[in-house]
Amino acid sequence: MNPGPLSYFLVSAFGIGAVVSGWLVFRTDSMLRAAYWLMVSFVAVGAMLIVLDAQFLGLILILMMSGEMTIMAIFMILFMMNPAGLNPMTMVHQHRTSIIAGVGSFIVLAFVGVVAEFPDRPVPAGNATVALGEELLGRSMLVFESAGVALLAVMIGAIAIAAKQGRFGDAFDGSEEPSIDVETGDRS
Amino acid sequence: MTAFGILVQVTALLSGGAYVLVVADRLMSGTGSVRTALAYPVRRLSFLLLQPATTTERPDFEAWILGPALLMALAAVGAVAVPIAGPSAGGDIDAGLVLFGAAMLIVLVAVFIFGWGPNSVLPMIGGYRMAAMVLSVGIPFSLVVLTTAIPAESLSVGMIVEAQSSLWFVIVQPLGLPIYLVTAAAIAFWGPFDLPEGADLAGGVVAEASGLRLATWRFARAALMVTLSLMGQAVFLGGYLGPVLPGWLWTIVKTLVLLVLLALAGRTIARMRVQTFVWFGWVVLLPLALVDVFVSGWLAL
Amino acid sequence: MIDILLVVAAAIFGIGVYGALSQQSFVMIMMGLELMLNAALLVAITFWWASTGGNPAGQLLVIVILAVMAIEAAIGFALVTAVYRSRKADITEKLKKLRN
Amino acid sequence: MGLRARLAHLAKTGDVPVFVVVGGGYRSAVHRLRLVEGISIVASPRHASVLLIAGALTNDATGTVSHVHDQMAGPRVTVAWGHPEPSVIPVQTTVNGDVTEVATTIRRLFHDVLSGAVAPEQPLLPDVDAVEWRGVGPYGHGGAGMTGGTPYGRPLALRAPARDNLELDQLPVTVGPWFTGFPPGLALRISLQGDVAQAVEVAPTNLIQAGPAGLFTRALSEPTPIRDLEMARARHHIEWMADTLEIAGVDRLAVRADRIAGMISPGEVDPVERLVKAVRRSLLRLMTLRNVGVLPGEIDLAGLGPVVRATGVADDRRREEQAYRDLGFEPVTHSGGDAWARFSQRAAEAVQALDLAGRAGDTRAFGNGEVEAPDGLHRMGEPDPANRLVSILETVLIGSEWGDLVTTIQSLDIDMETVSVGTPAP
Repeated sequence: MNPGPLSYFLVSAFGIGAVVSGWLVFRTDSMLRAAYWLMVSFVAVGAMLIVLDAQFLGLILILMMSGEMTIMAIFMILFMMNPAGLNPMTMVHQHRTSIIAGVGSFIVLAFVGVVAEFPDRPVPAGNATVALGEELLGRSMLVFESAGVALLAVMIGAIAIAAKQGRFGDAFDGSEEPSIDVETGDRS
Repeated sequence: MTAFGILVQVTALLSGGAYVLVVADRLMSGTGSVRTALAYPVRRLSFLLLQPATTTERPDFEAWILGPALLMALAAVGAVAVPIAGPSAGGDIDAGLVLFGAAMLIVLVAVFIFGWGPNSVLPMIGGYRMAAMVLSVGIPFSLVVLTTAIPAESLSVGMIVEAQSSLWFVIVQPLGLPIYLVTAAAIAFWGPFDLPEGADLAGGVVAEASGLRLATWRFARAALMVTLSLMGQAVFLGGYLGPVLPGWLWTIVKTLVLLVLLALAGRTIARMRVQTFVWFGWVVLLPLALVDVFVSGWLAL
Repeated sequence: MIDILLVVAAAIFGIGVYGALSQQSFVMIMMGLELMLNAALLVAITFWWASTGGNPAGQLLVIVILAVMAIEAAIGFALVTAVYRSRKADITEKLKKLRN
Repeated sequence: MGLRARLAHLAKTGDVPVFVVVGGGYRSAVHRLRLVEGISIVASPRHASVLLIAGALTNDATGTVSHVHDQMAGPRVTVAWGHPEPSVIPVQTTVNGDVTEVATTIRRLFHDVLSGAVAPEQPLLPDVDAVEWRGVGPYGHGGAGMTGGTPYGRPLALRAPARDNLELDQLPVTVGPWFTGFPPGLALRISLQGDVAQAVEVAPTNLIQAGPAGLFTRALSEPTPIRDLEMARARHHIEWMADTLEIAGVDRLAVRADRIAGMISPGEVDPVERLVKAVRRSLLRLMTLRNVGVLPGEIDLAGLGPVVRATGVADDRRREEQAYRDLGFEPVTHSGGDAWARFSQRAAEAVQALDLAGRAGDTRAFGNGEVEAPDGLHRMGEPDPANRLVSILETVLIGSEWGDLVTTIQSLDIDMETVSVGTPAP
């Protein structure tokens, strides 16, 4: 299959959108904005999936992320130190190492992606969603079911970990205040 | 149909439906005559357009502006998935049902950022309440909508309507429509589930909004109700199928029936508490929706 | 086309790596991880689309990645809650000693 | 005609959005104003064009009323109704007449301000931050010491355990005194975690100037016809029901209750009973009121009228009045002590009051320094029951979700007219 110019344009546009919004996640100081920039990044990738004929997966990704990112935002409001919204917050460490690691992994992966030759066997015309459905409930049923069971186990496990009364008794027994004073420690 | 044609069609449908909804809601509020109710939307809109926008102390302006715009866009995207006039009349998307579901769940984001935007406590609580509500009913909502795809063997709304030519899914899946209507009212934060805009929050997410911002938000919410009714009639009441009248007219009639039903429920039932609602979503609606899925799946085998 | 897609995926992955390493807040670290998974997802679909002749197992892989994302989020938040409950810590610096 | 003029022409025939600041002696009058067609009483000043100051306020109210005034989106005008000169903030017009007159005035001013005949009012207060801004940049990013101290010019939120002992930030806010979910004049300082109130403190306020002595106050010193007393009681309870229904989101029934309150006559219990049936059909109990606002057992409720009778205790001063005994009076009680019990209690008392008023003839009662008013036992020279209700708020509201908090306060029927908490705010 030969993608038309429209596909090129859409993929490039959404691609730039996904990268820029992904970058903005770590550039904003608002917890709400960080969570929703991440969602925008996911939505852009979802749109790219739709352009690449994986309609169902793209939409499912968008559907999932809207809920998950709101939960993210609420957790950030819960656990970050100032819930009042747009308050200042620059909290980074080992900044230089991180930048090097990020740029390095980008260069390596992009290099591999551009240089390496991949077989040219495009998706045949037809309904990819139907094919996926038949795969899920046919040959790969075990994988699909395992994912379901894993999710169930995680649900139970997550509640057990987060609940006050844990497996080893009350979460407060044996706990101590952190020893490092983050207010004065300048380690970035 | 061209993209422009679809745009015109959706705009007309959403505006007309929103007008009917506002008039019906006004009529059921217990004050005023039919005459004033009919003129109410126009007069109200004129007033809001004259009202200057207010601001609060250090709001998140982008979020506050984006909220209403996003809500409106989501209503339109959801409406695009539904074929209006007939099988060949365009507007039919391969995985339309999933598109609709995704759009409706992002409503949460629109309401949350709209409540967050003004940097004020009552709207913020409104946004939190919306999160609690949608996370509780999101799963039953998606389940009952997607269950209609089982007998139709397709995720396209057009195919689902076609599959109802012998019998509407409201009869095949008796649990479907009631659960759908309840969850739809919650997603449009309407009726007994208008928690994010409750009187106990002095308007909640709209407590700080005025002028054009309020007008856009009100219109977007009414349009969202129209979209939800439109999808409800398509997947449960046979959409454009019907004798004598043309298909598009059937669509409109059935949409208005659901719309008025929701408006009536909104005015006659008291607002639910948040805690009760969360319990209701997880303990009542979710198991019922699962029963709906299992029974439909079993029947389809 | 495939070049564009892979470069985009690499860029998203790089940003994810940067975020996961540089952030102090647990929730922000999780955002970095999510971005990396986002890139993986895009790569999987790219190869499925371009190089597998439409083998549905490629789409299946994406479903598995989605499940992994959900699991990561659930376990991550549960651990954040548990750690916060016992140590009042919400950033990594407060957790230098993992044992009491 | 320009677009603006055209819009103004359309808008001025529509409803007038009015925000009401209710002062002493005018709660009942505002209920009647709500029934006037073309007047729409709104919950947020942002939505209003007309600010109506109904009844008397003390001079302490100037600050808060000015805030409300400036929050209005405009074009705005202020009307005083039965509010003595000089008023707390500058007003356009003062009306001393009845509901029709004030409604006409409001409509006329709304017309004039939209068409430009009257200049819209300017803000009363300077537009400055309540606390000095000390952040860097538009959102205060990048200032130093951001993990402690007072960025944003305000202290960082304090942590406190939430319901399951997770220590989370608290957001301290002051809500009131003109928040429509609370009784007029009541301001609360609330520490919020999400939408849950972790700590509640009644802010010192003394904003409402008591109106002329009401019927029940006069009954303390002189014997009063039972018919008048019971009619007043029924009207009070029905208007309270209207407020509750409005907050619960069933405006339709709230309007109906207001209508009934305006046309009750002795002995005619039918409309009220039908209203109660309609309320039952609205699922009010199931949806909103059940198990909300149950008062802890250690609080002494004696003398708190319907609040104590809703817990099953037949505590009623009327039992000791010979005139009432002759009418075969026996207090109604309900069990449960939650908001629904209080609703049923007041509904039943309204019906009972109408019945008593129908049979009372010209008999008189009270006049000996004690009287059973709608909100409880009033004693000569002692503070009203509302003072005690306000003092228990800080205990009963802790841990409530926001909606439950509002429902609980409403279910206690607090009238701030005779309450003064602490020293007035400077």
